[in-house]
Amino acid sequence: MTMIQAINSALDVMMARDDAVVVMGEDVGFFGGVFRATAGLQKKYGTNRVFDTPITECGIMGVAIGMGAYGLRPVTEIQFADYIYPALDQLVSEAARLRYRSAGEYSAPLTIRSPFGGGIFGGQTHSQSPEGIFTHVSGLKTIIPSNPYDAKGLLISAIEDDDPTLFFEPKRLYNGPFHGHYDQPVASWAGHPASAVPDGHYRVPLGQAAVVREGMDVTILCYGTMVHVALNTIAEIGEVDAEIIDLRTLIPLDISTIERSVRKTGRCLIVHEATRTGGFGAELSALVQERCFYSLEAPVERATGFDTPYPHSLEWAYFPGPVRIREALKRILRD
Amino acid sequence: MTMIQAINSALDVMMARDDAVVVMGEDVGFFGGVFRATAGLQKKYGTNRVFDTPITECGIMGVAIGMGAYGLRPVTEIQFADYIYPALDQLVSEAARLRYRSAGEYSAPLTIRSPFGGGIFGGQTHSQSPEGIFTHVSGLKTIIPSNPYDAKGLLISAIEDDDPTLFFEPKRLYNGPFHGHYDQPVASWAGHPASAVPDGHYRVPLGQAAVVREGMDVTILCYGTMVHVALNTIAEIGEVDAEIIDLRTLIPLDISTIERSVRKTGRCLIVHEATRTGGFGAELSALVQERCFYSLEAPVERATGFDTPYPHSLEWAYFPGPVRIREALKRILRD
Amino acid sequence: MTRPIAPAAAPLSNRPPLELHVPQPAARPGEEADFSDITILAAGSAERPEIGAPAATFRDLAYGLIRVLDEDGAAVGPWNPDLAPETLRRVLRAMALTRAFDDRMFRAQRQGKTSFYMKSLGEEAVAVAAAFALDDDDMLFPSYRQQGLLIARDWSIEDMMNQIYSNRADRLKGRQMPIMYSVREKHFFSISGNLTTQYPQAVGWAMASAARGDTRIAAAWCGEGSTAEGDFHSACTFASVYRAPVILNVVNNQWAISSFSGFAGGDETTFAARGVGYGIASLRVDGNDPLAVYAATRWAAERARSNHGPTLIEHFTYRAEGHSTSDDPTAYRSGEEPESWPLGDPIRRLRDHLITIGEWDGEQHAAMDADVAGQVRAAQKTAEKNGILGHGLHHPMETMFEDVFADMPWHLKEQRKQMLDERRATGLE
Amino acid sequence: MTRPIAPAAAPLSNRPPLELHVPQPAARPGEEADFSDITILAAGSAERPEIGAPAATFRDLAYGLIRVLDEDGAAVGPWNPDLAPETLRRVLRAMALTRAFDDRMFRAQRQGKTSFYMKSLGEEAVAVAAAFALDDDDMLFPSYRQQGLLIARDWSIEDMMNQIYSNRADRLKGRQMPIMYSVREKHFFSISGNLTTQYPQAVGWAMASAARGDTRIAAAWCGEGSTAEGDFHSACTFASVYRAPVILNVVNNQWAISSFSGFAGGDETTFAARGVGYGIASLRVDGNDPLAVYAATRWAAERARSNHGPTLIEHFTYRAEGHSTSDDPTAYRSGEEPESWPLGDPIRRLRDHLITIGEWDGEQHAAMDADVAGQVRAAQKTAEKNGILGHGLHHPMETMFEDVFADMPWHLKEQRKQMLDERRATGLE
Ligand SMILES: Cc1ncc(C[n+]2csc(CCOP(=O)(O)OP(=O)(O)O)c2C)c(N)n1
Ligand SMILES: Cc1ncc(C[n+]2csc(CCOP(=O)(O)OP(=O)(O)O)c2C)c(N)n1
Ligand SMILES: [Mg+2]
Ligand SMILES: [Mg+2]
Repeated sequence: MTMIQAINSALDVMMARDDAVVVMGEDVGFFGGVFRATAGLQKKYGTNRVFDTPITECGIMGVAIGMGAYGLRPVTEIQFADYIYPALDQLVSEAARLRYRSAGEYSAPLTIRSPFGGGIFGGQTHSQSPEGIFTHVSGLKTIIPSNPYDAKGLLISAIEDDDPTLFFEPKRLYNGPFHGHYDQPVASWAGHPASAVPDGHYRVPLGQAAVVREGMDVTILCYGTMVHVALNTIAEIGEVDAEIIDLRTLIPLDISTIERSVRKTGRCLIVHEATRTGGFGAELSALVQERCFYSLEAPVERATGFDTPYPHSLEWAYFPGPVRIREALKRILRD
Repeated sequence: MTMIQAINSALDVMMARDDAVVVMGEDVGFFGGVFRATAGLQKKYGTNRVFDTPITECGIMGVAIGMGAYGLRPVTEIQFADYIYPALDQLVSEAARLRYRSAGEYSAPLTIRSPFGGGIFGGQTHSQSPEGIFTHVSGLKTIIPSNPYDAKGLLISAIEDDDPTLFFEPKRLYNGPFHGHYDQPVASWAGHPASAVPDGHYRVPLGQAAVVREGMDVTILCYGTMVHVALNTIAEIGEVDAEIIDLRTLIPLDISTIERSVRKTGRCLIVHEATRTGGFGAELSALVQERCFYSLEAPVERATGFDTPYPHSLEWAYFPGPVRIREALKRILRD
Repeated sequence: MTRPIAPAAAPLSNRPPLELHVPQPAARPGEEADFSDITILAAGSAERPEIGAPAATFRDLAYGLIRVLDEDGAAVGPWNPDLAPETLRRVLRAMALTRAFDDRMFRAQRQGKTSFYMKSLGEEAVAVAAAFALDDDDMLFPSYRQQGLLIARDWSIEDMMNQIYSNRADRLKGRQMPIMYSVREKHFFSISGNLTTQYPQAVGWAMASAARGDTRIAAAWCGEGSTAEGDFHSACTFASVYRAPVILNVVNNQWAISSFSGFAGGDETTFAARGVGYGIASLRVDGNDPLAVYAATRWAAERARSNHGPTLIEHFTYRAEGHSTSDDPTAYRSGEEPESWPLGDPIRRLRDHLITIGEWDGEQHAAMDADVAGQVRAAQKTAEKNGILGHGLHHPMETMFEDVFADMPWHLKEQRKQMLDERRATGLE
Repeated sequence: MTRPIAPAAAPLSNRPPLELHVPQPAARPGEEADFSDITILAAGSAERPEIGAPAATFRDLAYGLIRVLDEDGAAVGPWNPDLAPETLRRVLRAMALTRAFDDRMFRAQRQGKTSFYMKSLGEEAVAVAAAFALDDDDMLFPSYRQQGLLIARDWSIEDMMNQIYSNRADRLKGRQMPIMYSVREKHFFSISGNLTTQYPQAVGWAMASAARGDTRIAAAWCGEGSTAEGDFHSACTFASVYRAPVILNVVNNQWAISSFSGFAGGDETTFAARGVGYGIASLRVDGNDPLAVYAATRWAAERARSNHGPTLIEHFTYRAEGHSTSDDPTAYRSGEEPESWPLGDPIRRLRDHLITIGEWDGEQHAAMDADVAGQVRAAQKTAEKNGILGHGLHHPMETMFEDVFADMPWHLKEQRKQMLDERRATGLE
């Protein structure tokens, strides 16, 4: 399966298992979503459970919260993560707070799916990686898969989770892994081990990272698209024995896997596509040095998107690709 | 002057100097604001320049952007920082991006004033410190004063700045400094050196921190209310010679003052009231260890609010007060 | 840099300059209250459409005023709900209890027993009569000023006080500001501090109920000032598109903190008209007339329950107190206004009606007043045994870390330990 | 954990179960186009109120349809703007140029010369006729589908192409997706990718103009789907409260990507009715009738300029192409729809009118078509000399760091250096 098919399959499986699961969002019904993630679901489960919505992200979120309070388990799609801001108040002040403020009387078992990240010439409003805003908000869980197998298993876990979960889908990976070279032909998922996705129900647990490459020289913390870029860059460099960790869930974070690795390697590079300042990389850097200070042999570094909007035609210079990673590794491994 | 009077004076001075300055927000007109920050302005400058608005933060921000595009210089009040989320899309997708996306044809010379922070039994919707959301957004400047003199000088600089500035006012400091002890009588600004505020126009430049206490043992990075809590805690402890830096502007950050200090002390504590994970303290911690790694003798620590909503009756246990700071310093200075 | 503003363009023609219209209330402090712009239609004069009539056939109701109780205390016209005297007395008592409760809790705040309070003085009918018109398991999404809903549903006022005091018996564990109740048992949603967020939530709940083939409907309330929020619009849009079984109540009490209704658009049209904009059935009701509120709510509930979709109801009323304990209303409005409100007081009006129809008298009323006051006093005494704000009787500090998530992740466990260590370090725990 | 959903409550009475209404368009792929639910009022039948008439006196116009051009190509009724033939020919030409431009740029995208394009096929009148009705220095806050505004204001199509190609002559430095123009010189605001954000901005601009005693007004456009966003509501609220001199245009082209107008509430009432909800003057106009669009816009502009406040105009039209180059409309709607749209094509209708009044003929029309096609071709050739997307001719990479702020702070300077170092390390710079 491609990642988009795996996501579709997760929705299908959960809708079949639990009739409280409903799917809603702009263009998700008859059309099946602008990226086809919900294709076929309305036909199969009917308009009571899969429906198009008015174009109001704030409304989608508020309505989903009400449905959750009734007892449903809504899975909403925000068409692009760049358009999640109108929903922010409902998400932050309501979904994330409901269990707390009602001392458990009410909760918001929502899953918010949203394609994010750049590399598709989407310009500044179809390319953003806003996860750093949500990881700062107590009460929200943030999940980012990097391959079809994880996408399905994590999405199932997210839907089954009783708290609001944000599920950001790296759109650059929908149809194939992306190694960071714009100029090379587009790869496909076919043949990739993670494209072997079971048809049925399975979970990838929230809060558990995956060590996708073991190594001794340096720990690379990454997620989403950057997992593939990091893996490929290390393969290209050849002589660096990096341990690459795919975080998969940002909140709650798998801190013990991170600590174990950094204690072993003594060096750490954090890679994300989001703008640098105040991104989730800052939190990772703070945590690593707070907890592994005496093992560190070089500063923890960040290879990230720049602190500018995502520029349409210059995106290849914006994107934290192989060169940015390589240069950062050079510095980290220098001393 | 108290801090609220200093803010009022800054608005008054700027309205008198520049007739493009307009003041708008919920209850800011006839009533002069729920905290009285805009008292007297409507009477003096008329309803064309100082007016109440409908209760729609998204509208306030959008309308202000349009006014800015016309050539005005709007100063908007968001009644509590907790209520800024409905305005987030206009702020992030519009104000922060306008200069960039139009390559300088249009800009958003707005100042967004908003009382923030806790310690007034405001519960979870009148106590938040959301600055960490905005410091992650490229194109926004974030300013947080800690005393009347700075508040006036920084607000004047913010209004004169041609880019959108967020001006978060620590409401716990409006009428007096707060040293972190809930159980002690409320202090007043009278007699405090920073309460000597000139009546006229002056600037405190954006992007410059203030070293409010020089010291050799450890650098404390803080802003807003926490400046007073840190100062007082160090005074109470007695034997720790801390260098305390009031950041004043978070973006753009005064990195050289920070670097100089940490290189000297070799230790660093970051203090803020906002929730810990992904707060601005994470960015500070990352920057300090990236740039001063080889000077650090202990992990950079963070003393912050917890990753929960601000709990009404338990706020004294939530607040990063003297004990939290003291305990962190103990750890930092141990080795 | 301060740069000069772009000067107004030289007029192309001899056009007059544009002017900004900034609304002004009829009276400010020191001025005489002035309600002369309010048109009060006669009780009984509004038509009552069939439950299933298309909304487009009765748009006029959004511009009129549904009233049942006339000046002589008689119930008149097609909207008269013909309630049994016993029901009327129960409505009266719930309103009186709400008022007594408000009075007491307002004073408790002034006595320093808690941080904050908000009255519903003068608006008791809006909540109480609506609660009577709904089914007990219809779901309520209130704002902070419908305490009358809980009281009308016979919820424990002692429990409400525990919440106000954030004491050790507060089911919300001292986390919420006073009056931000949550009572699942009474199908009363957790109140939010953020205005109007409950509106789309109510619509979502109603849509879920419809999708499941349930029979329960939802109702939401917000103030006229709060209609300006984007959530109001998204709620109306969803309600209209999916014909959700929901009642959207707008409590137009003329003021939003210090801002009169003109700043929410009240000078330009009615708030009921907002509903017309979406093709939603819309009623404008005398909110100080408990029978009119009851009748309109009942009509809307039946309409929703018969799959005819949502109704928006504007309750035209008056906020007779300050916004909350944090403001002094005489700083921004005529001090006479509360007394001069032309639609009277809801409790007095229902009392007069009961007396008019021979089902009540002054003595009974005085006895009821004494009784509800005693009930409130007794509840307060018990509640205060569980503590008042800031006096030590509260939930254990570590409960602060519960309920952020269903399961506590490691970082919150670490922070809980840190907090307990801090308390131990200071000898507090 | 998957837990069972709370079962629908056992009905209290013998009530019928609730049902969720989910709107359905009249036709889906493979079905016959069906516009039978559209009532087309006769041209000339709508009344035309005085410029200063109170909005409450002509609410009906929000439910009607202002049309000027009748089936025989005659201009009839009180809304006939009586334009000089020369003006009509200019409107016609601007529409034709817009269409030719769209056609060419759509193809350029298909040829891989850029990443994205959006046509306005069938909706050209909405933008072009409005531009003619406004003053040249009135401020425009468009959505992404009003390229006709720029063309009608005689802006350089070559400059537009440079933007579409993100080439080295692109004044926006290659930062924006294609068609997100910004042309301050033509009082055309920077287009946003986020729907409806321009609406309150337009109101704010208009309020500023009013506050300064200026004479210029503002106009905004959004699609019918976009009316659901909260910004739409805040814009209408502010416009109503302050009587802002602004024209709020809703382009109801029946579709929002794959969602038909029912998902924005179009089944329940008109989009012009939204304005009625705020007491705003509201007109519903045949958007494929350039004279009706012109007349309504002109009326609204005069109203605004005489301090009578805002007008909301619904332009009833049809999106004859896909949403953008990214979708195939035959996947979600009847393939026949574009051809069967009952209100015809705006260019054909104006052409027929000019012919009817003897001011145009088929030959002239063919010549004009050839001429605009040539103009577009020539512009494209010049523009492509400055580069097409992804072929090296773009702004220097380091321009990426400019304009984030007026002055570049240290962290962006450091990042700029980092980026240049990276490029040098790979031998790119
Ligand atoms: C999103 C948001 N913005 C602002 C506030 C501050 N605030 C609290 S109540 C209020 C006035 C509300 O007035 P109205 O809706 O008329 O309700 P009323 O108090 O009259 O019942 C305001 C501005 C808030 N709580 N939430
Ligand atoms: C805030 C936001 N949400 C979603 C989108 C994605 N989107 C782009 S155009 C569009 C449909 C808009 O339809 P309509 O308003 O009818 O305008 P039209 O395309 O028909 O001109 C959507 C959903 C967006 N750009 N911004
Ligand atoms: Mg009110
Ligand atoms: Mg459309």
